Amino acid sequence: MAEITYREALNAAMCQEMDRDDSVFLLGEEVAEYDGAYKVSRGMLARYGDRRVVDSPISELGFAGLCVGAAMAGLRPICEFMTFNFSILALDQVINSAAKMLYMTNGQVPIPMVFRGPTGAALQLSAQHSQACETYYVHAPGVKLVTPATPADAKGLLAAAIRDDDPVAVMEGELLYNVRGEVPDEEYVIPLGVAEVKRTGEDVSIITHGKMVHIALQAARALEREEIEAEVLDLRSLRPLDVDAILATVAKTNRVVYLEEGWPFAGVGAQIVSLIQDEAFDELDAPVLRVTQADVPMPYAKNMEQLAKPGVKAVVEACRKVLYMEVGTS
Amino acid sequence: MAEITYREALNAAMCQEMDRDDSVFLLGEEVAEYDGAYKVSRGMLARYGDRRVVDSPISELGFAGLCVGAAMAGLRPICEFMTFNFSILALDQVINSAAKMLYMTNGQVPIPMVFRGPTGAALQLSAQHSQACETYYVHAPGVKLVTPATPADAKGLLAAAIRDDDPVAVMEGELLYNVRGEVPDEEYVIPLGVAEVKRTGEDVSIITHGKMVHIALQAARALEREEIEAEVLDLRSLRPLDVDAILATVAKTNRVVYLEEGWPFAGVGAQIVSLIQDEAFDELDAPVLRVTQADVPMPYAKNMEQLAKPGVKAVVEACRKVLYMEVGTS
Amino acid sequence: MTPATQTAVKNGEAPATGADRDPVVDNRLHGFSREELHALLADMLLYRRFEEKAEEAYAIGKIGGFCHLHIGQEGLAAGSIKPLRADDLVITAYREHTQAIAKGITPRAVMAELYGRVGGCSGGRGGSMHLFDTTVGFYGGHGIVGGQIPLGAGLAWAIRYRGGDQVCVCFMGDAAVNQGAFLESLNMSAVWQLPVIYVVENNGYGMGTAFSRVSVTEMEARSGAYGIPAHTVNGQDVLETFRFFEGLVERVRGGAGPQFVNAVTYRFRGHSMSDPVSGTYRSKEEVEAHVQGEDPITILRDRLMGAGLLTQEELEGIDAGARAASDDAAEFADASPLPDPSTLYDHVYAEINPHGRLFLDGRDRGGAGG
Amino acid sequence: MTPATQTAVKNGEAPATGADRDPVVDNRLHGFSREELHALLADMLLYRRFEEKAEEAYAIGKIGGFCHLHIGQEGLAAGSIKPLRADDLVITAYREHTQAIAKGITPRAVMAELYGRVGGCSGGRGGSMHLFDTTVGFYGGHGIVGGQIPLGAGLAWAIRYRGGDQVCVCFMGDAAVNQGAFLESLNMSAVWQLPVIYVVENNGYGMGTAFSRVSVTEMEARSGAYGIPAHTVNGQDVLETFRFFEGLVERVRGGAGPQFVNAVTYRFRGHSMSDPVSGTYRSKEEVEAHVQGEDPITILRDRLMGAGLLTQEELEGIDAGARAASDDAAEFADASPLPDPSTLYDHVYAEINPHGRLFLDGRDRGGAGG
Ligand SMILES: Cc1ncc(C[n+]2csc(CCOP(=O)(O)OP(=O)(O)O)c2C)c(N)n1
Ligand SMILES: Cc1ncc(C[n+]2csc(CCOP(=O)(O)OP(=O)(O)O)c2C)c(N)n1
Ligand SMILES: [Mg+2]
Ligand SMILES: [Mg+2]
Repeated sequence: MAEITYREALNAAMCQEMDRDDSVFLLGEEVAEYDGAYKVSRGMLARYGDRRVVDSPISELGFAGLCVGAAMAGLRPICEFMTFNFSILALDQVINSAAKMLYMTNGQVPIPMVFRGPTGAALQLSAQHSQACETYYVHAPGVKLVTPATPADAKGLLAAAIRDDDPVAVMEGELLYNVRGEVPDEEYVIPLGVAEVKRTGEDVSIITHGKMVHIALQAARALEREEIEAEVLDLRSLRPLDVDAILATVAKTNRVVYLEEGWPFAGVGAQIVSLIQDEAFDELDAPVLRVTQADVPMPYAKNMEQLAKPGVKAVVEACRKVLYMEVGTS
Repeated sequence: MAEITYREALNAAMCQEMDRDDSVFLLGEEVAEYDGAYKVSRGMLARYGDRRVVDSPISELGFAGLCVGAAMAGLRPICEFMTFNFSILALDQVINSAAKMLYMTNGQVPIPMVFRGPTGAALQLSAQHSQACETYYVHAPGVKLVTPATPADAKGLLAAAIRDDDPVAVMEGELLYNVRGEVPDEEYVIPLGVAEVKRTGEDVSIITHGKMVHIALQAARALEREEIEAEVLDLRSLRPLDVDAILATVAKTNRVVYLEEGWPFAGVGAQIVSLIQDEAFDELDAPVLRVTQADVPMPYAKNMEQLAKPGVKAVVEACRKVLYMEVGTS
Repeated sequence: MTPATQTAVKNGEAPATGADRDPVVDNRLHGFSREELHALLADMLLYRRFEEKAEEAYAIGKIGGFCHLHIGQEGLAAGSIKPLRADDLVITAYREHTQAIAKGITPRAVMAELYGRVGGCSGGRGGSMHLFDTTVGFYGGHGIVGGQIPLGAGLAWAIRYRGGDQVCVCFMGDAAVNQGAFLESLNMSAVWQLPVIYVVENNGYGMGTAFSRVSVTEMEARSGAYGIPAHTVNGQDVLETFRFFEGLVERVRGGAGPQFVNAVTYRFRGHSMSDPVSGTYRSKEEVEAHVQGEDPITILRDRLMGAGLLTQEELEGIDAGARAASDDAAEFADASPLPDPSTLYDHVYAEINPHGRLFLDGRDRGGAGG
Repeated sequence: MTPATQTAVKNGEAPATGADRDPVVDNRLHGFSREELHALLADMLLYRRFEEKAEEAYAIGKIGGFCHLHIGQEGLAAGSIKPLRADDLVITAYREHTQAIAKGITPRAVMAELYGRVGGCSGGRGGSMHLFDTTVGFYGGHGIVGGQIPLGAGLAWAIRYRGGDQVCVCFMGDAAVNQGAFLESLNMSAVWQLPVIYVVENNGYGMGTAFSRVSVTEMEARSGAYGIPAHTVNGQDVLETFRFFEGLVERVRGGAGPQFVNAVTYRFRGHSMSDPVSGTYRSKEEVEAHVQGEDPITILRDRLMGAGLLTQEELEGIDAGARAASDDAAEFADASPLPDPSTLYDHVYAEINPHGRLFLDGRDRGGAGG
């Protein structure tokens, strides 16, 4: 177990899988000669050569579709989007080709591939570069979606995604790439569909995914000072979705806040709320509250961006609210 | 008040607005010489000429973007997608240009335009041609979305959408085009954001939108035979969303079923459930249930397609369930 | 190089009739043997009769949804696909019934798919627009105009990646070249020198829109931007088309890189079943002229009869075979069961993960998955 | 045709110095007057100093996010935009600071935007990549590679629709021509003969990828597929570029239809602030050679000095003016307030409907909207 960065963990997962399976290759903008726009694929061109680590033109729809086509023929492409913002251009190939192919072909043509890259906002990248794209990938059946929050999860979930026989979107965080953490050195795979309690607590559950796990943990620490013990459940995988883990934490605390980076309308949290109220209606002592990005495009100015992003304070307030405590005093 | 078809009502709305405002034009595939793939624009080329009624190449991303650009310069384009399925190719221009433009420009560049066409499934068009696209349009702030279910609503909402200074998606239904109904002959505009109770009832509320209104009404008639009075609330507009109307029907019946054509995960219904449990938690006597398309790509075979689509029976069962009645006996 | 199905022409055989043939006629026969010529005629007649049958079945509600007939374009299906090896790959759009048969899917499996039955090549899940059989190298059947173009590049990518010598043929309609996917795919194919032949079935119209209304250039101009050679072939002449593709496929197999073919053809029916044959966007006279003068089947028939290589009796025999195969396909389809409702959720995912819920509609609530 | 800002060259005036000038030098001066030449030099020096100032401000954290400098490419900004009329339209990508200034946004408003302040041309909401001022015909500032191309076609569409005689200039980077939007937009522009000039700022690289690695053809080959004439111009020679655009804009204004310009240039800095100037994808030597030999400012300076039209003292005076304007811009930006937090929800919608809720994050819960 070494302490490495999230970026290195992703790199390790890709190398782990490329070493064991020649049908795995990496294709995307700047992934080869430039070592990746965010240096996630550092050293991979040197290690695997330009047959397997390939720089593409800026043609998101085209190269995503090319990867789907290669997967139709049985290869296992890792299609890197420099960020998922740009993948909106490629959604037709994600939804109409990757997600629907197996079904339309009656099981003849699986699409064993990965779409990966950072999602959501970094710092002051403004409206077009700061979008959390989970909803676009999770709405249509046929694509799986994982959102690693820690270096260990990054390695284990990306490896699992590459091995999975379905298209799996792996949504990372630009602001996570430098985060350090303990990661198993040996072969490491985390099964898809297993959430993780990142912190236990009795009083209230903060359910979340991806980069927001860290905000949730900060909020939990702040609540601790008020002697509120928050449980932080990191879904890790949005499809498959670990419903048992969700229901377990609801049963334990009876009070839930869903935190996500994206917008509210038809966000991931909307689905989780719908699920909880349906399957644990009587367990709830308060409505599930949601903390999301403000329902506005991301502004550039630093103060406005901070205001628009979901932050620790909003999570703390939501937790106090579901606990029917006075809000705004902390 | 004449009885006309939904198709004719849409046509009437476009003509009404094109007559009063030269900056309104219609552009899309087959809209001119062919009178529209579904004949919605019948006669409009003859009436307005090829300056204002324009056949485009099959270039969804490009012509949607061209319309956004024309709107940037102050025109009021009606951009027809032959169906919204194909608009997934254009989503980048919808989300990154149309929805975010006003904000990025600090209010300098409004995008007064309409995206319109049928959404959802017709009959046996299989996976790639049978997708309800609401979630893709409603998730990002900046775009409004209406879903007329009747000829009168089609005329009034499309006219309002054309007049609105923001981008408005008008999602129609291929299976609705031949539906007949009373439509005001005179200038007719329905304000955006006003839901309509399409049937009153005391026992349970079926909330829905678009083409599913008709399924909801059928279900209500079936329930009537069991002496259950269902209220059918047609949202008509998903953004702006008539929250007052939603809360009113919840307060009245305390039991809600949300019916929609699309998939469950991060569907419109998820958001409505989230909203109701948040704002009317204590009004609910049962969890809000959702009826959606089966969480699978649409199959072609007739029997399978029927199974996959949300139907009257499923709605009736859901209503019985929120009433804590035995299910499956009707 | 051997043809993919048993009805197809065998290449590399000497023409059956000898040196006493008229050199002009002979030239127009492109050196095919009598058997080969008969086989190509049989192929095209099968496609024609098959689709006429489908047309009938549609009219009586046995087939639903969209149904796009290839009638008039059969010369191109036979001429471009028959020269392929069984392990070569074909991918195309939604007007693909005859292409599927040409590549080796049985008429039964195609018809059953149109009927939405389990015996269909996509198990009844795909329908007319989504015919698939990877065992014969047929990769669909795609409904989004232009959507198959990057996929075709990807199939070719996989060939190159594995060091194979197959070729991928990627068909599209003339209207599809106005999709951005066309640029992106052709450019990548050129940069990576993929073994792919992009074939435009240029029937002059995308639905009701003449190509000349949505392009100021001719089709041949569209690939040069990416350095991909453009070729034009008369798709109504199956013999010319066959010989052309035979040569081109070998060149690509040998490493010539991506190619672009403008295959000129004409659609004898409406765009789909709801579109009238003529009226709005093309005149009755225009259609008639093509049906009279440019029917690929008539052209081949006349040429063979002119050369004394086909008797009326033989023709009738071949046609009877085509009709019988089509009737048989329809009977098979009709007898094939509807898909089993319990399979609704099959094949959404290839891998059902042991943890977590994949279906969010309540289906695996409490079940194994959730 | 008059230049857009007061610093710009006035056209149509006779060159200031008379017939005694060296014809070779004169030729290379393209008939500009001394005042015009000084003004162009002043423009380019302003762009350079402005961006150097921005670079400094970025280093000390006054500017955040992505910041793409145009340094090295100023000849193109001045040469292509200065010939435009005030009511002509410009739209471009994210490397647009100097283009915005060229079209008439004040350095203050641009710098304040980079600082994220209310005094910015987009109120601090847009930032470096989203500069807008429609009053001077500058339509942004777009961050999705290729995203502005259809928008530019749309601006041109609006001109044609209204029967105006303006021209739209739509800039893009060399890498953007591999986006499908390029095909779709150029094709539509050709079909509808829109008054638009597509200008590729061909600096040879898209981030770390040389154009030759993602294209087998030269840039000039990319527009012929749509019948759009291609032109190449040396963007480092501001005078040649100016005269070229002057002529081209008039032709388009006169109805010549869409045009495609391959403007050859070079980026002297990294792709954005985090990208080193040289190293991975281009050598130190390559960059040095361009900085030494192809700096548009040096080229013009030397030419003017060689022709005796500029003294060292004059140059220093002009440069001092450029520095002063840049310092002033930075001071203005620094003094400009942050956006008022209460405006966070302003300008999401132009029309707040009287009914229904537009914001679903709880914001207008119980308020007027909901
Ligand atoms: C992206 C997209 N836009 C629109 C359609 C609707 N549509 C189906 S076929 C067609 C015309 C295509 O014409 P062409 O490519 O020439 O092929 P042909 O039908 O002539 O074989 C259109 C517009 C679609 N399926 N996909
Ligand atoms: C669709 C999309 N893909 C990727 C990116 C990331 N990106 C920003 S700039 C750039 C390179 C563009 O190069 P070029 O078009 O040559 O313009 P230049 O930066 O050289 O001015 C890339 C890949 C993006 N912004 N949008
Ligand atoms: Mg066609
Ligand atoms: Mg460049």
